[in-house]
Amino acid sequence: MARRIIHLALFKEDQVDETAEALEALRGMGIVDRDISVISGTPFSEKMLGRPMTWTRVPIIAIAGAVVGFLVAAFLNFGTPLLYPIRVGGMALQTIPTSFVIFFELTMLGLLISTFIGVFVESISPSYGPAGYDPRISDGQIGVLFWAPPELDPKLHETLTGLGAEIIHGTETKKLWLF
Amino acid sequence: MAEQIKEQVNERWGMVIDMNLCTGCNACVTACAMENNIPWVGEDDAGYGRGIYWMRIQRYWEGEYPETTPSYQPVMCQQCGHAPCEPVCPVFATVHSEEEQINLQVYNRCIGTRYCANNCPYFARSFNWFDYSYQIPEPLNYYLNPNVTVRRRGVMEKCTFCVQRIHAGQEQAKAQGRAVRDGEVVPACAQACPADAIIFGDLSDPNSRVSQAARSQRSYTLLEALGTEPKVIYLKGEGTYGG
Amino acid sequence: MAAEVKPIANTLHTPSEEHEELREQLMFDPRPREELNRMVLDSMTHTTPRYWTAVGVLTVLVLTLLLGMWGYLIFTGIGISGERRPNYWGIFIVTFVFWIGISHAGTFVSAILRVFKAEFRRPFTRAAELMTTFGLAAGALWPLIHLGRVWVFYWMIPYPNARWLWPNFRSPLVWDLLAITTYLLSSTIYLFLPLLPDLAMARDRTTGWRHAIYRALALGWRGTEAEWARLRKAISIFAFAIIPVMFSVHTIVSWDFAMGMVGGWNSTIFGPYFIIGAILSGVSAVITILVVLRATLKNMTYFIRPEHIDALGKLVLVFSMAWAYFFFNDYLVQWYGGHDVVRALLSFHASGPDAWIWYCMLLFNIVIPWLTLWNKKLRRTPWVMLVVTLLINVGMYFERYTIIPLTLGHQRMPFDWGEYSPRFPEISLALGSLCLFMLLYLLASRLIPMVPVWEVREGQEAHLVRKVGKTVVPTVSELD
Amino acid sequence: MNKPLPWWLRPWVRVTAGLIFLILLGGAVGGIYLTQQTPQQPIQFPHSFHVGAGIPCLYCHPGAQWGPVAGLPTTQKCWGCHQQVAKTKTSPELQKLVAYVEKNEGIPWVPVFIQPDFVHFNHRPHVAAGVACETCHGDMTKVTVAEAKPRQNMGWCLDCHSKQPQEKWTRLSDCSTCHY
Amino acid sequence: MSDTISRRNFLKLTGLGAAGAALTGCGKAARYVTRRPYYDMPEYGALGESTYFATTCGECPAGCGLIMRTFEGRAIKAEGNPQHPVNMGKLCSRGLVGVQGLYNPDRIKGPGRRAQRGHDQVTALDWNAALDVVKQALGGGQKVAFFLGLSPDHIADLTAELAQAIGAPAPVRYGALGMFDGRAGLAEACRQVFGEARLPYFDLAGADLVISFGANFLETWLSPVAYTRGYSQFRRSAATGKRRGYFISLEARRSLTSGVADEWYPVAPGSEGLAALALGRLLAERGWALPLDASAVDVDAAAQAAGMTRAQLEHLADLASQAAHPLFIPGGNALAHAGGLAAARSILALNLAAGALGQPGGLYLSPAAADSSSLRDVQALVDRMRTGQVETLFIHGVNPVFELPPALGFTEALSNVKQVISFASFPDETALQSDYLLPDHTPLESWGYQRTLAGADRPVYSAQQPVVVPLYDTRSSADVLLSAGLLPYSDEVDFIQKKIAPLITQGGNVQATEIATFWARFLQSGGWWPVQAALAAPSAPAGLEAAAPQAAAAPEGQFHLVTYPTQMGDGRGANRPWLQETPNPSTTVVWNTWVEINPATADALGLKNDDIVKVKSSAGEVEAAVYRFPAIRPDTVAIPFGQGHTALGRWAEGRGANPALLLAPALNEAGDLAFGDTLVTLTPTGRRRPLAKLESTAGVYGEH
Repeated sequence: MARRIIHLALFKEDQVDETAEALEALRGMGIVDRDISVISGTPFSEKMLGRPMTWTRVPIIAIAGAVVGFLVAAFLNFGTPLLYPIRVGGMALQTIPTSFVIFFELTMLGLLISTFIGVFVESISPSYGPAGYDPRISDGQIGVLFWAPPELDPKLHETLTGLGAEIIHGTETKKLWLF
Repeated sequence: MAEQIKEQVNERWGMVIDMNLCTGCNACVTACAMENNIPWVGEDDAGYGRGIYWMRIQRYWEGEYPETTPSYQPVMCQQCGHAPCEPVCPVFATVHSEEEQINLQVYNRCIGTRYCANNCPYFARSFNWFDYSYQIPEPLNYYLNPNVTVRRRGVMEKCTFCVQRIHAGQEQAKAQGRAVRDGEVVPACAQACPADAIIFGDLSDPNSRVSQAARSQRSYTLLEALGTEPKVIYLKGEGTYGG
Repeated sequence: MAAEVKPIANTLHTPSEEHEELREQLMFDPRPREELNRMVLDSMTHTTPRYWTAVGVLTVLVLTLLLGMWGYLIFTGIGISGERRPNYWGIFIVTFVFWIGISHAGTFVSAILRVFKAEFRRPFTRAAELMTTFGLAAGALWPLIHLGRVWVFYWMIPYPNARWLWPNFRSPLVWDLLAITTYLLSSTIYLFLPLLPDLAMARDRTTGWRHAIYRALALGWRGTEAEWARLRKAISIFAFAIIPVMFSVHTIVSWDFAMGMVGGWNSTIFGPYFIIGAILSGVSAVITILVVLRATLKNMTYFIRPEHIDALGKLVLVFSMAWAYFFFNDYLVQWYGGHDVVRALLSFHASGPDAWIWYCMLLFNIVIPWLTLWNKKLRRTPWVMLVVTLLINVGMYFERYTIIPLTLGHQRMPFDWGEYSPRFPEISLALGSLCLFMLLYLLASRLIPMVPVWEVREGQEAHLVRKVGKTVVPTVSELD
Repeated sequence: MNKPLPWWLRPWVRVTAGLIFLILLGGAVGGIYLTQQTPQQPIQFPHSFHVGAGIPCLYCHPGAQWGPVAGLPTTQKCWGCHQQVAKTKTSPELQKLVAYVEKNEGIPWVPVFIQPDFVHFNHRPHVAAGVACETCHGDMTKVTVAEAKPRQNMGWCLDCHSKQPQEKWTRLSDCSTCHY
Repeated sequence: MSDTISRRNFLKLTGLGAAGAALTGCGKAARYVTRRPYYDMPEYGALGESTYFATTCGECPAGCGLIMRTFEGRAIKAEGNPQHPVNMGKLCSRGLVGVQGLYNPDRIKGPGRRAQRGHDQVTALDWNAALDVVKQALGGGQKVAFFLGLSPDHIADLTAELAQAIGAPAPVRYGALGMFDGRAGLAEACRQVFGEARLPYFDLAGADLVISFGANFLETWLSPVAYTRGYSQFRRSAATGKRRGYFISLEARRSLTSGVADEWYPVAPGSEGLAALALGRLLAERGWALPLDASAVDVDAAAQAAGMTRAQLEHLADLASQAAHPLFIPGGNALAHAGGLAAARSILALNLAAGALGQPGGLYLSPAAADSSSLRDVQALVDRMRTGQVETLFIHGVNPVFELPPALGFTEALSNVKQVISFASFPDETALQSDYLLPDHTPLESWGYQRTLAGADRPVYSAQQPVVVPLYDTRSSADVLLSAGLLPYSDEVDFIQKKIAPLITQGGNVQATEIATFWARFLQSGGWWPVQAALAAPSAPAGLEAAAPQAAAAPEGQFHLVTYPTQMGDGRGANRPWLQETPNPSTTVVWNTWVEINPATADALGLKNDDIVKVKSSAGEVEAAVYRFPAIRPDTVAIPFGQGHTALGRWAEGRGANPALLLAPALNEAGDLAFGDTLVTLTPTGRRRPLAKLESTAGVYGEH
């Protein structure tokens, strides 16, 4: 596949409506949502921009982590006393009331750590949308990144500048993280 | 020989202290210290409350002059059946011995949280605030008992019912292919007690001297309401001696 | 400083008179994101000789008072502290509980207010979360300092060793270890997640070593929709999950005492009592920190307003009342129960040689807050709030002091009653941990954006005029 | 542009840091190694030869069958046999023994299998239970001067104890069996 | 002697350095301790097995039997000898810490010559040179004097023979414990009442009522372990089928002994004899045949002087007349007064009237004559020293510079003695004033025997034998004295064997036909004693005169002083760290000296616990911290004896105060020191020094 040029349309931070319109226009030009990604310094919900819902695995990873934590707790509570049985204070080897504490803490620990791991892993795993970045994003500007065939260039230019955007053609995909 | 030895030993060691006989002379305290390598801590630390005493004689005064009467209560680790010190230790450094039915303190496992000492209602535990035994000058360390671990700083210690003597007694009995005799195993305090106020033995044997004394109508245990099931039983008050 | 910046009047709604107060609190004098970024970065990079002096002094103090003394403690033994029979726990544990308590409110303020969508939280959540993390860092040292043999502390950690001997999961100390680990990790992550966009912002505007750090920490943040969605999801999981964790932590800390057989400790309400106390001390500490930040950090007068302090002051008042309720509950029940030991103990608290501690506790935690915090004017005067909140923390320290060494000293055997007074090494270590906390905070204030810019901006943008019929709806929460 | 290297990249910093690391590592490794080394014995006693000659372990270490300590042979015990052994007069190693006998001194054997201070080990029950010497001490037919078997730690003890019948396990896993 | 001991086959253990050295946890030194072997060691000794030796405790003159546990040549633990008739397997604190004396790092490690008295500097001496010094000194004939302690007896026997051989005066034998026991007075009272100057033995075990007049027999008096054993039997009922014994104590201060009394009467110091006499009169009224005429005693006046009421005395008389086996014990505090002898006589007469002589529950006389001297003899020696009649003074087993009241002038008189030869094992105060230090072995390293005077119902020759090889270059004093060749004994063991040889024919626990076997069995069983209780029953009395000593009340502003020995014994215990750390039973104070004051008195003087108070008597003054002692007469203060050393090593030096400084050298009729008559004033100094004590210092007894 030939390298496609990535375009970046930058909108001012209060131009949310214009952004939404621009997205609509791009779709009208036959650019599918998959080839567009919106980057912003402020969280806008997909609804606001009329974008399809994004999908994340973080909750599933979190729940998986919680289950792992629960199982670890079960092992520590009920498994380890059997490995080297030691009696203390006249208590049974495995006590249920105290186990609640361990269950709770380890489940929570599993949940919270795996939530973070989920965020981390998803953050550093490659994304399929158009890459590209501009520091002005963190100044609150809204960027629309998209791949477009070269023949659409004039049309694009006209439409987007008309909405008040600044267009950067062929933004370089700067390395933003360590790898 | 090995076949004859009963493998399952189910002694339940216990102690009876007759308060009517105790004169409060503190010989038991010294005997305990000499047997168990208990270091002295010196005047400053002893005065500060760091003295290491596996057993101590609590002296209370009762009454107004001239009826002021001291009462002497020897208190050591009560070897509770339901020991409050045990479950709180995070690393199983103080555990219940299934074998001897006493409370153990494993010095090398102790990390020094001092939780057990807080939780002991009898204050039977002593902490090694410094390397007291390490400071014993040559050649005074020659008398240290090789059968008892010398504790270093940062660990808790307490009365063990002279478990090294219990083991020696059991070992000897086993080597000779017999059961431990009543009175064969005595801790240092009971051995020294000039008034013979301390009786030690196997509570599971109904005929042992200690069992007979423990059945006395004069018997009580310390802080009975706490439900710690102590193995140290005190005798006090009127009544016939010995049950 | 803030006055130099003009509001973007043309695009944003001009507040009407009757809403002005509310809007100021919600920072309804919005400024462009670029401006906010600049202000925050400015505060991070702006260092004065005074700052470096403070850092230098604190570093020296941490090295000597805390690390040096700890080294000395390890090499000589716990005996250099004032602990003795029967006060086996002293300042070490008092300070531990104190820091864990402090670390509560950071998360409490941030998570609870986030869950309840309390808008005024936005500018200071970061400051509060940082307090949690550093408070925990300072607090988590104490169980280690306290150990008689700290070099084998890892025996408490559950790991399979050659002996198949695991920690005792029936010991409250192991619960403590797990709870604090959980809390420390999760509160650090909870600090980190909302920080991502701000780190990216900082990454874009810095060069050199700062850029390297931010680039590494920002995890390649670009601000895509997917990233935002992920972040929102993760933050909401955290905000909901961390609250019970937070409650469990201090409950478990209280169980260190309540599980025991010590007279005066074995109380069923210790859990909530400790939590309320922790929140009281923690929210007070947030106020203290905000007042200090506002006075010392550049551009903070814009972000942190007296109204924030006012709102938090109300919280403190509520928690002071709640604390008083729990204190009375604990006291009355123990007293009425009539156990000799406990009664002797309670009268010892109130009449013993250290009774002044008990009275100061009541004065600082109840009397002073109740006398001052009902007054809006006082609540909005930063220095008054500084004094009051500092006193509350002193009072809470005294509360823990009363509960730990003073209670341990009077137990069931009068022959072994004892008094405890801290010795220099303990005081030095306690001050050292305070210095550590301050040092970490000082350093962090120049490394981490102390204001969550994107959240502030999000709040401000959410307040862009929304017409619902003929009225103007000012808050997002009402909008939802 | 020729920017000056940041300080942490300068060669001398790196070399110094590397050296410090190596010294610390060397110290640690050396320290551990030294504690694991088999000590020097006054006489290079060839266990392999004696065991090969059919002398039972308990002849020289008789304590193992009746007490906690196996014991190290006295000069008399060595001399009891060696005064009749012709080689005693010729071997330079055995001349040391002769010297000890003449001076009427004991041989300062260095015990090799030493448990830490807080471990109380008793040979007798182990011998009585039929544990062979080589189970713990290794095959002495292959060893000349006694060598400490590494890692005689608690896990090692328990490995064997846990293989015992269940009814013995209570006693064999009891902390006070070894620690008091 | 050294030839004899080589058979013992011990070698000092230096390499292993005990468990303490093996503590470092890791490192070559810890894991591979080089064990220096004990050549010719019996094999069992090298196999981690303990070896047990029977010997005799040398910590006090009571002569309890010890079983010393030794391990690889080290003495580990003192245990009581269960066969020994004195202690029957029991021991007191002092005996238990004997090993801390043996291994005390401050011991004198070899013979030496002190450059100047009172100075630390000692030049080491060769034993041969030292023996020459002794030989030459013994040539001095009657200008030689011996000052011995109360133990061990074989040295006393040897020196007595030696003194006779060289024409020197008989050795003086005295010690602080004897002084506090009131030994001379007791023996003299026995002589007057029963016709023989011997020490009495009270059979507590058989008695059902004991009235003690100031006898602290559970703590230090005569033979505390034996008496505690007896007390234990006395308190039991099952053993004898009688009811539990009832114990009444009359003493100004509630000592350890009075502490367990069922009734305690804080009688004024010095009034014990009066109380006994009044009790006698009341008993005579109840039909007792009192051997002395007590009819002249005014019971009311006596009761008042003693601080009792008539009703109380009547109550005592009722109890005594109803008891089957009443015992009346005259203790140290009752004897230490100007009228002490009369008091002792009165109290012994009560026993006589009770008819409890020579039978269970009664009074026996010890077999041997009390061979300790009275303070009068000591004073005579001091006079001789002062006037230059003593050229050489041998001191063994006693520390007179510390133990005797300085007012007696012993230390000053010492300066007129040309050479002082000390056999002390420890650098005590007297050794510091000596010219030659010829250290004896400590009791656990030496041979010897001790005749038990007052702790058993039978005569006992308690055997002492070395349990370890001497640690240092010390030498048995008996060997040193015998080296002069003036007596027909080859060495110490030879002497002891000859001394015990007559016992072969007397039967007893050790059966043998010739001395070698007898000797071996004698050592093995820890001594010789008859199998059956065998003590002389006292004979009928001669006519006794009833002297009622007048007890003087303490004048306003002055207090009676009670001085009593504690577990420190005669002071030699002060260098045993564990004795120092063993809490005093009554006060739980450790490591220091205190002044016991009744709280009411203390309040009147404005004294709190731990306030330092200056105690001043006509003889001297000391300072010590106040201990508010609730069970002491308000007009009396008490200071324990044993601390206040200026020498004796690191644990003893500069610790506490020595109440001997307060005692005036007033003697009573029997030649005992009337230390009970000392009157003192108290002056608060305004300083405080917290006493180290085990009991709570926080708010238990009022003070926070």
